Amino acid sequence: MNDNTKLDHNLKLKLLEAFIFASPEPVKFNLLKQFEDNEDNLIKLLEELDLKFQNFGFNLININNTYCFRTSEEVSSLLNIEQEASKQLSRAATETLGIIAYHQPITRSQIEEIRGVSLSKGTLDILFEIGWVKPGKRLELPGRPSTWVTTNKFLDHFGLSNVNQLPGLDELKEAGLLNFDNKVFKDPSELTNLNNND
Amino acid sequence: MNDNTKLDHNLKLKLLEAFIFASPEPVKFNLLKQFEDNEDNLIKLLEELDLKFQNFGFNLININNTYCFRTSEEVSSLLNIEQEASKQLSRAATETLGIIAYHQPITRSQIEEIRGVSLSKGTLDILFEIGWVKPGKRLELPGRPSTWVTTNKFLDHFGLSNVNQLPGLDELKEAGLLNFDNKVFKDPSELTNLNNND
Amino acid sequence: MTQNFLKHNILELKLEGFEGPIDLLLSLVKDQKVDILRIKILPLAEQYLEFLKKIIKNDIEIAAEYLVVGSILAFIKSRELLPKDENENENDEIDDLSEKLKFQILKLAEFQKLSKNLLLRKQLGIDFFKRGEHEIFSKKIKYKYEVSLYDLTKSYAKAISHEDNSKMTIAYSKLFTVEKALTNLKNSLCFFKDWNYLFTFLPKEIKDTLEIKSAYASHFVASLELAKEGHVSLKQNPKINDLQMIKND
Repeated sequence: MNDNTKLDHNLKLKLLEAFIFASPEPVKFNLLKQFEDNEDNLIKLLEELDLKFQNFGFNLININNTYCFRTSEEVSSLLNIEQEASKQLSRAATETLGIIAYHQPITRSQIEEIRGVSLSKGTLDILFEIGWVKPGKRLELPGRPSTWVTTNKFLDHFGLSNVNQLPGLDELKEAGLLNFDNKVFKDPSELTNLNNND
Repeated sequence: MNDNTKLDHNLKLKLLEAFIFASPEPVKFNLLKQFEDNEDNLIKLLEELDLKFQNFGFNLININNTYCFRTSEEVSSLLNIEQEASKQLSRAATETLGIIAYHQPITRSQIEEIRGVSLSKGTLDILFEIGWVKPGKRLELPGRPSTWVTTNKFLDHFGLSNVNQLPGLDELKEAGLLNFDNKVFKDPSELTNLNNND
Repeated sequence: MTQNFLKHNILELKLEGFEGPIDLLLSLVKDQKVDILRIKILPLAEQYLEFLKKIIKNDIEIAAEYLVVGSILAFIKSRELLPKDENENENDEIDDLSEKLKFQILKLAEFQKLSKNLLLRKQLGIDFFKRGEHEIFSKKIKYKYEVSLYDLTKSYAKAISHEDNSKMTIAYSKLFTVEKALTNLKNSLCFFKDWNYLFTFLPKEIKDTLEIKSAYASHFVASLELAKEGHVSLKQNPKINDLQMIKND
């Protein structure tokens, strides 16, 4: 693929669609540069591809700068397919997933603060195992607590391109519900930190 | 799908292509009748579909009266690139990788000490070959043993921006991943004697 | 370690299907069929305490978190029932506490709704699909190892927990930790406005001699820590020789 500048436009489109189509997981933008190393041109090609499949039974989807084909909304409900059995999430796990999604990055003790109860063993574990959450950056606070964030797999699973697409996020922000200043219970990590300083 | 005669032509095409796209194996002709029960019409639709994808990077293929999409010959010969196929990583290799990630830089004998068994020759080789670990600095110890560290490729694969993002021991414990069934822990009642001596 | 151990023991006591005290409060609010933004804390407190009373009869080892919220509500209730003194700024404090509690209820309600809606979304593999087949089209195949971050951390955890089992560990001792003393003092502070002898804050239920001794020591350290942070002031009367503590505003 050294001579990729010589490949004509249509061939590039074909290579892109074939590569994305055959890949088992969403393909990173960077990996697609092998077909067109000029980023602007590559973006244009992908836009063209998006348009080409617009009215198909499956469409080109962009999830956080990764690309894949997914069946279109129009036909999905009419298809009778069982691809993979989904696990039934417990109430605690469902709430925890929601809190992580809307509040990310968030520490374990902040999750506990919102729910008013400590997270039992296994709750985060399940979400981590499914691959919907992963550890994010550590906070620059004493003890450098680790945070949790959602993954691209989570976005893909729920048909979102990025977390800003989560419904109700703006209302949540406006209502001030994403703040932690207003709390009855102290963040348990504050106590631990105190202790560590001893 | 009872009213399938009412479904318009385009929708039928979309359903067919989406169904073939999403099916885990080539789809039998009979199974496609759910979208069009008149066989002659169904054959016409499939011919149309065949034509539609004729000049794409992937085509509709008919094998023994089953239907599927395959990368087109034109493209697959050009896609002379490496393609990824999944493979399982052995338990020993996964454990070793985890130990290197958490303890880096770490020497081979330190890894063995943690695992309690000696490392077979291939284990580090595999991790090195995948590109997830590389030799780090030599330790200023007798024999100047070489250490192992993780690579950027490792971070990339696991979606981390740095190794500090790996969940800490406390998080592992709290997520239920780390079970300290510590048999060495004494029953608190044994301490009564201690108390009486006070 | 000790704290986690306690935490998980407490968690095993399920309170009739409620996921914690705020969850219980929320369901009481929902029972009242009132607008969640117009929660009246007083009737809510009464219902909560009534509920708690019933539970305590059946199970004396009620989860500590329920009791903490219970005591906050009892405090709010008793203050609201007393005639209001204009000069006291305690009323502000009560309002503040009620507001914070309302905010927590509201926040949990919002997140419960959003989480539920999240799972009602169309989901991959159920409502929409990826390509079903795995196709290998290239002659050059590079193996991609399927290890998730979860696999990695899990096997690491496994590797080191057997490491730990093979080592000697210091025996668990029945000591009252500074951490616990801090929590205890912080929780108690809401209810004590005046100067109080530090050691009146010690939990009454400790029987073990060693534990009592350690509780004295840890409460002393904890009080210094709180004073250092500016939460409390300490004084010592040379005649009585006992430390007294007051909450700073």
